[in-house]
Amino acid sequence: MTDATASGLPDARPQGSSSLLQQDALMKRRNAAEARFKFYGIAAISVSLVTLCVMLWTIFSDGVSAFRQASLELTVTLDAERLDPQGDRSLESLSKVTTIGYGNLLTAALNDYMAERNISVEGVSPKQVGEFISRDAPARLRNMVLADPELIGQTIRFGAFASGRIDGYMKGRVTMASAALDSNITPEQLQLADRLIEAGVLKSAFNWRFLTNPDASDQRPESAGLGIAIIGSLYMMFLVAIMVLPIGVAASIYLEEFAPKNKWTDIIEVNISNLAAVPSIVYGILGLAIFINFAKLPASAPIVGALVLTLMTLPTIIIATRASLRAVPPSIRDAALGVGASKMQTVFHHVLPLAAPGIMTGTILGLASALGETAPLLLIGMVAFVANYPSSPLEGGFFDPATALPVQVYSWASRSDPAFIERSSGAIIVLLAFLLVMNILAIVLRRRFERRW
Amino acid sequence: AAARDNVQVTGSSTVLPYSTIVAEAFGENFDFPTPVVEGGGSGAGRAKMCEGVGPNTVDIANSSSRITQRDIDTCAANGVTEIMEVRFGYDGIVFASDVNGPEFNFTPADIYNALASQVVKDGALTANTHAQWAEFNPALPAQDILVLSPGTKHGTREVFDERVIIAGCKETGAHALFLAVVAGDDDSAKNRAANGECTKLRTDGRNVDIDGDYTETLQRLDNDKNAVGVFGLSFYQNNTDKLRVATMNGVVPSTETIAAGDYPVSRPLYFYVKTAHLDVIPGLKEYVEFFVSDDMAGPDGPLAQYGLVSDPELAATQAAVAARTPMGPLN
Amino acid sequence: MTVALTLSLLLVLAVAGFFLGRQRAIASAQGNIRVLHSLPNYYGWHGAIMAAVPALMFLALWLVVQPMVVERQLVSFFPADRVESDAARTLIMADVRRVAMGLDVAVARGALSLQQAIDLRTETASIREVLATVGVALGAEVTPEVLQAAQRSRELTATGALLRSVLTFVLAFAGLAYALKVTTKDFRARNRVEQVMLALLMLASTIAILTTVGIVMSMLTESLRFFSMYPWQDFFLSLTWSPSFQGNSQLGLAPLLWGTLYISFVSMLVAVPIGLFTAIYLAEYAGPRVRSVVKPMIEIIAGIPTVVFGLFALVTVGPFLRDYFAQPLGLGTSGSSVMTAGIVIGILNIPFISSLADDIINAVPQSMRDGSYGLGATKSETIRQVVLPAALPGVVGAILLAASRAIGETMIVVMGAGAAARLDMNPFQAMTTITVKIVSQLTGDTEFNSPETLVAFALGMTLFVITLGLNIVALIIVRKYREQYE
Amino acid sequence: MNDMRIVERDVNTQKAKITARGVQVHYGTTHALKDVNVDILANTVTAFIGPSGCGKSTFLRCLNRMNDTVASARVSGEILIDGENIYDKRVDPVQLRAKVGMVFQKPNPFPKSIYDNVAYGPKIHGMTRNKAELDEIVEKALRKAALWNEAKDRLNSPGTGLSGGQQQRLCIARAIATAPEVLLMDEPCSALDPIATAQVEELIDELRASFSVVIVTHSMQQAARVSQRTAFFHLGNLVEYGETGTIFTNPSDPRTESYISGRIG
Amino acid sequence: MNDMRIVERDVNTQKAKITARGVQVHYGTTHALKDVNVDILANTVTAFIGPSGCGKSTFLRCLNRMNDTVASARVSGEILIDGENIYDKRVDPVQLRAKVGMVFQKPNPFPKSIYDNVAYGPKIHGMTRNKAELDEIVEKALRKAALWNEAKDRLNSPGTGLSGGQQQRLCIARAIATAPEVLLMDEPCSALDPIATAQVEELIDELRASFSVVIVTHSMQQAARVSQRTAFFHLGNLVEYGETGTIFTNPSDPRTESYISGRIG
Ligand SMILES: Nc1ncnc2c1ncn2[C@@H]1O[C@H](COP(=O)(O)OP(=O)(O)OP(=O)(O)O)[C@@H](O)[C@H]1O
Ligand SMILES: Nc1ncnc2c1ncn2[C@@H]1O[C@H](COP(=O)(O)OP(=O)(O)OP(=O)(O)O)[C@@H](O)[C@H]1O
Ligand SMILES: [Mg+2]
Ligand SMILES: [Mg+2]
Repeated sequence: MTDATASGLPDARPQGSSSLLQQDALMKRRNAAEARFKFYGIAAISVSLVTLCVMLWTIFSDGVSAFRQASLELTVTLDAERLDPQGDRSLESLSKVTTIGYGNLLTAALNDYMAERNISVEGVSPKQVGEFISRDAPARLRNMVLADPELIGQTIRFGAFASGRIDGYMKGRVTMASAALDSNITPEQLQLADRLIEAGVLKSAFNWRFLTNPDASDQRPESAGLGIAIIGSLYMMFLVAIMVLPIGVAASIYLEEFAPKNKWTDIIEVNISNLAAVPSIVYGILGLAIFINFAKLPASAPIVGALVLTLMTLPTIIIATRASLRAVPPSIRDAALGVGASKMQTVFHHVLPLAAPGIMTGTILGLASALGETAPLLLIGMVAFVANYPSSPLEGGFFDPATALPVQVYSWASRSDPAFIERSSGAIIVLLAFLLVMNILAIVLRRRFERRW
Repeated sequence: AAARDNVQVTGSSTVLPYSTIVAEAFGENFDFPTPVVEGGGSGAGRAKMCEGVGPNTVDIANSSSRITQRDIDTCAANGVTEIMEVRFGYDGIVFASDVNGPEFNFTPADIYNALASQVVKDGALTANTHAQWAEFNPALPAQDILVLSPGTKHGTREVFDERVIIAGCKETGAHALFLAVVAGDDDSAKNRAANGECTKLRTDGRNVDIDGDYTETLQRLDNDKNAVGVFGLSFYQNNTDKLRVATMNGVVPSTETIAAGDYPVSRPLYFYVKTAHLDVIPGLKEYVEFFVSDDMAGPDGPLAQYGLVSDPELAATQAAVAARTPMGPLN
Repeated sequence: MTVALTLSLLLVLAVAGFFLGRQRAIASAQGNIRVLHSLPNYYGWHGAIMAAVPALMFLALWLVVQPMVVERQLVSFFPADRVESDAARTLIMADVRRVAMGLDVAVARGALSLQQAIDLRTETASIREVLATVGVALGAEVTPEVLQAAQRSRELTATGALLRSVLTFVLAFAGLAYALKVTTKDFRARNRVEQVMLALLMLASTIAILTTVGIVMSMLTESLRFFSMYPWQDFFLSLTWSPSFQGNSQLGLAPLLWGTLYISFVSMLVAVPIGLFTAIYLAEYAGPRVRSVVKPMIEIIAGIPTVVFGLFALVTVGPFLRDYFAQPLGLGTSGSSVMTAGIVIGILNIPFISSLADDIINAVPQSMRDGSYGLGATKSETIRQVVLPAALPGVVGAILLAASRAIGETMIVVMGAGAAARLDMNPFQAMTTITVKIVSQLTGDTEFNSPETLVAFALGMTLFVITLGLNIVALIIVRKYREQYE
Repeated sequence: MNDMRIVERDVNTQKAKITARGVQVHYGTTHALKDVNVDILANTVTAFIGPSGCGKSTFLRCLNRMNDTVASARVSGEILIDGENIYDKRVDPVQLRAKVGMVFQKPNPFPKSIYDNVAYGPKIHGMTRNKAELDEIVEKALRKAALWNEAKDRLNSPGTGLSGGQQQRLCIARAIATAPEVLLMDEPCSALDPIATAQVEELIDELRASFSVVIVTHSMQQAARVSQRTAFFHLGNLVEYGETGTIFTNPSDPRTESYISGRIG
Repeated sequence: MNDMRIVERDVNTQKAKITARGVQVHYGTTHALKDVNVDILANTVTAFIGPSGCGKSTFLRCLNRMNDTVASARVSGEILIDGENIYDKRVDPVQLRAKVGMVFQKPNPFPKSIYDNVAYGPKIHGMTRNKAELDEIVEKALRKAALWNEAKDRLNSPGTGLSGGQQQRLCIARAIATAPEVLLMDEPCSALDPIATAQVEELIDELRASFSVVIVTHSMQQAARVSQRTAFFHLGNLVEYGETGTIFTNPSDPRTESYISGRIG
């Protein structure tokens, strides 16, 4: 044990040989390496941020226009003869008049207005004038009348959306040149649009209905909205969050703190990392088989979507949670056990709070990817056209058909009318806003549970 | 197990836009809730329909191809014994290129020569080395060959194979040459095998399968101005400002030429209704009738405006729907 | 009594159990909680658990078993030859269930009185019509046997429900009484409660297993069906993938597998260095201000729907790579390529690696860094040689997660890499992955019961097995290099 | 100042508080403790001394079953406290640890406030009925650990913000607060300055009045100052155990002798 | 055994290795070190003593700019090593730390093998040309830290698997391996047993032949044994600094006197 005296010192560095104020060659190299390393870090972050900016820029430049919409301010006479041929004002007879009838009424109103003001463009037929009005306007007018039959016979002011091509003209998407080739609009119609803009009937304004309207068919991009998708996504995120967090944290705690390290837990562990690797579409297959075909839950319902997304995000959250539990120093556990806390108390009083920021991060990341997921919803009927709002959760709204934001992005992106492309980007903006809110939430929560050791 | 109060429709993505247009109008004009319409593919749609009877199964399967015996058998095994077949129109399939590019006048033989992996040269089959359209048909522009054809998942591909590739194969004489070399027990087997040989497309990048939808094809066409893409007629009609359509055998595709049978590349569109649900699901009967009514599927209806080729025999379909005639065995 | 009512009454009992248990414990210690074995609330929880849990478990078991028992009773209504095969029996039973449910609904809606429902006969009324009025779909007209069986089933179910409620409450009260009886100051309430908690935690962790079982089950039968239609040798060994509507499809796995691995590899080549360097910079170099801004911003990337990335690949990255790399290098003219998809997936995965790795790196104790700085190491040397090795297991976990996402990604591959199944080394060629083909075969227009569609399940199973293998390998590696610090 | 006085103190002749019989500990394949037999008396301070790695901490952690938390550790033999085998299956290790408190080698305060650190034990053991009682316990414990003066103004600031020595005293306060019967201390003073050490040593002496104290130390002076009994460990063996005075002045085993005189380690 | 011998050693009269002038340290709002002026001589062991929290570690960490890594720490005043101000902008703290090695209070081996722990410093400083030279350095360093016998058969097993004392000796070996000019030790022996402590103390004495050693310790005996000069800190002030013998036998400041005799802390 007399090592200490057995040998001489390691070769001591020559005394005072080097001044601290001058760097030797090796030091220069090392500092260069340091600078390089730091630069790689900055470069890496820049790559991510630049990509992010490029993508956000594309999304925003394509999508902000979805929040504006051209509309026509019309004066409509609700002609009793046409709307209530029977004259008894009963709902039954009123509802006999279809949207086609109301459409004619609106077309007539616009043509009358033009005739009054002497607005006309050579080569635009009255029917083509009618094409200025969105196809959803007759339905809205009809609903107004059915809700209040008193209106019949009166002359009212009615704001109707302009059709997609006219709206596109005001946003610059449609030009005279493209209209010449376009089978859905003529340059003359655009000239007429110019006249109507001058006259002040055709105006563009912020479009709240983009956020509240339900989806619309291919023929009326102007009235398509995100109302149902937003509700569906909200319902699903709520359900996923309340299911995935407790289950994920509970499973992680068991595996990390209590499970004996044996074959069985190895199997679970491999299983979990494998589940994280399973493509999301497979969860759709699973959801279809278990929740719809076996458990008989309704298709297209947020509850099924949430269950599938829960199963899908669970492994991600378990992995993240376990990593942050593992990062809590063992001395903390010793300390708690040493004062006579049970293992359960140790975990819940000390370990879990310390792991909370990591758990939050993992959960938010998991939820964020669940929020943007389309593929599994494909198989359980949520990639659908749904026009009726789901009811409130208390009335079983989780079981009503709904869609989700990414689904809307996906389905609009594949529609043939180019007007849907801006809607698709607009939907992404809304999705990003959701994400932003979630991230802010995460930051706030993380601050509150900030590590203090 | 509360009873469902809305109609549920699923199936072909080609039929989806038509179906949503009808569903939307139906919701506006009737007191029933708007039907929920899903895409996801004809095969998947029919499979869902065949899962059984009851409120947790769908009512209608849209399909861009006719149902097969195998599906009917699956249905029957699951208790779906009566199905009503409704053919409501045709879908035209067109070739189109960039609007600023040259004009194309194709015959099926041109497409075959451009895309097949083996073509006839000097009376013998050789590997396809054509790089430009003009190489085999001087009437076509001297432009690099690049065709964006529908992916193998798409029903369009079936029509594309049958009406264009195999037709071209026969026109160029390749089919006969294949027949001579393939093995088979009888004539029909041989014929099938030869068809199979015909539909093998080249894999050197001149033919690009698009698994996505037509917007993707359009986007790729925008990236690659030389390309020729395959689209649905309705998609083309909504994007005439970006696309220049090619003629086939000298016929310009339009709802009229297709309805008249002049333009060869088209396919019928169907939906299948579970008759057991007809009186049970509120609005189902009305929806089906509304769909095939002249107001919707007629030649002046909104569907035709959107690009549907109206079925000349629509009246017969309306009658069959009114009578609830279930479909007979496949012929 | 309905299940919901039973449940809410159980809840009331549990609350009562809590307060009674707590009170009794305090009483047994004469108010001096110091002499209690556990904190008073644990006695309360024990009371609540004993009142609710056994009863709930019994209830759940009953709900599962009752239909089976009832079904067995009903078999006697049908001639033996009709219920011989499993398939036939399930079909008939489904019918019976539907009719029974229809009758329930009809009674609930007032379309039939209770007695009418019992007396209903096929001879006197069309059951199909009766039930259609209340919105219950029946495939065909009801046979007398089915109706009788349905009525019998309703009878049995009603008796069962009564018995169920009674027994549930007996059990609940017994549990509560037991809990109160054992509650003395020496009773180890905490241990009991913690056992229950542990059971809950265990249960949560088995969900992962159940999910796997579910996935395998839902894919296995269909996969087997596929292999009965299509020879497995061709699936695994053929080098061509060309499904066709004509029925002469070649469904070889190899090109898809190659594409999957190639694209994932490229994406990891992008994501791992960028993600890791981002994490390192954020954890070690950036000030708290920068970190609190940059980290969430990068996390936004994880939330952008993959469709958007797909478009980005298609519109921006693809043409860029084609015009500036592929064409000048003579490697092809394809805008969609392995590179395009790989790079974009890599970008998508950056936040997964960076965020998790950042947290893990932060958790490495400061003393470890001090030790290194004290020896005259620069920051980067410290990070590379001390911090990263200490954080390795966690970082590997994060990388695995990202790799998983790369393998499972669909939209980006469809738009970025194309749909062509091809075996090629050239990274500027279009290729495709297993996942893409699963989605496209499953959602295509091909007939469902054909090998072209069912192959999706076989692909899914194969992918599942492959990733399982990868994960086992990764686990072994992590085990080997895991080093405990502190 | 306290230097190496070897104090003869009257050793209580009452029955053993802790009796260990044939205790063996393995960590995986390492045989860390070999057949240890020892009687630890009530109202006595027992010191464990021995070279680094000889198994002192290991044995100490057996006494309150902290080794249960080390997966690779296997303990055999029996340890009786008040005649009850603590490795009996019916024994709740949690209850045991409330009875046998512990202070660790490295200070490990919870990342909570100083107050909460000390109050944690009393809270989970239901030792108080109200805040006032708890405040009192906390203050008493902090006073005993000679930390009250430094900490009284910052009871709500985090315990981790203290200096090393302060942290260790906080840990001692935390252990004292649960009023254990036996107090195990693993080198509790290795991070303390002499003044604080003297205070803690004084405290240990005070605690002896009602409890058993077992202390692991590297400082033979400390062992001599505070303990009545000393156990000397070497390579996993309990070499010698007896009255502190005897061990230091008249060791019977040659290994003890060499260690005391600084010849082996 | 080593008891409290106060050894008079010939103090080198050569010029100061380290000169501190007006050093002040703030942690956020805490004023941890107040105007410290001191000359630390070459070839001398200097001990810093003082009660817990008085700023010993803080000042020690100023000497190799380890406080740079604490975000809240602000250092003012100047510290010269060989006449060069180490807080000069041109000074690279990394280069400085290679010259001024450090051993910490809590053992902090890297999560690497024992060999790699020791080889780490030589490797990053490019001290060796080949594996054989590295092996030699590692062996020498481990021998000096009195760890060679225990570690030679498990050089490739992780350093974290050692006992506390072994870990600390590993850390000393690690610091020695880079052959620094000044060696700072923050209570290096607080986790060591007396034998190991004696070995390390011997080593410190050897190191003195070529280097300056600064050691923080709580053990006044240790300070007396190993150091030639002693600095006494109190509440952030350097109260007294001088020859060890003088400080312990004849302190001039009453506070030092009280501390030495155990009256203040
Ligand atoms: N968790 C563990 N896993 C494996 N071996 C261990 C573990 N803990 C301790 N050991 C080994 O057991 C032996 C005894 O260790 P122990 O910590 O009891 O020594 P000690 O006497 O307390 O030493 P020190 O005075 O350095 O604290 C040592 O050889 C050590 O390496
Ligand atoms: N990182 C830090 N942040 C804030 N305050 C600190 C920090 N480190 C030390 N302090 C405070 O600075 C003062 C001096 O601490 P220092 O660690 O230098 O004391 P010490 O003399 O080394 O004590 P000990 O003997 O306990 O190690 C103490 O009051 C301490 O609380
Ligand atoms: Mg120890
Ligand atoms: Mg200190």
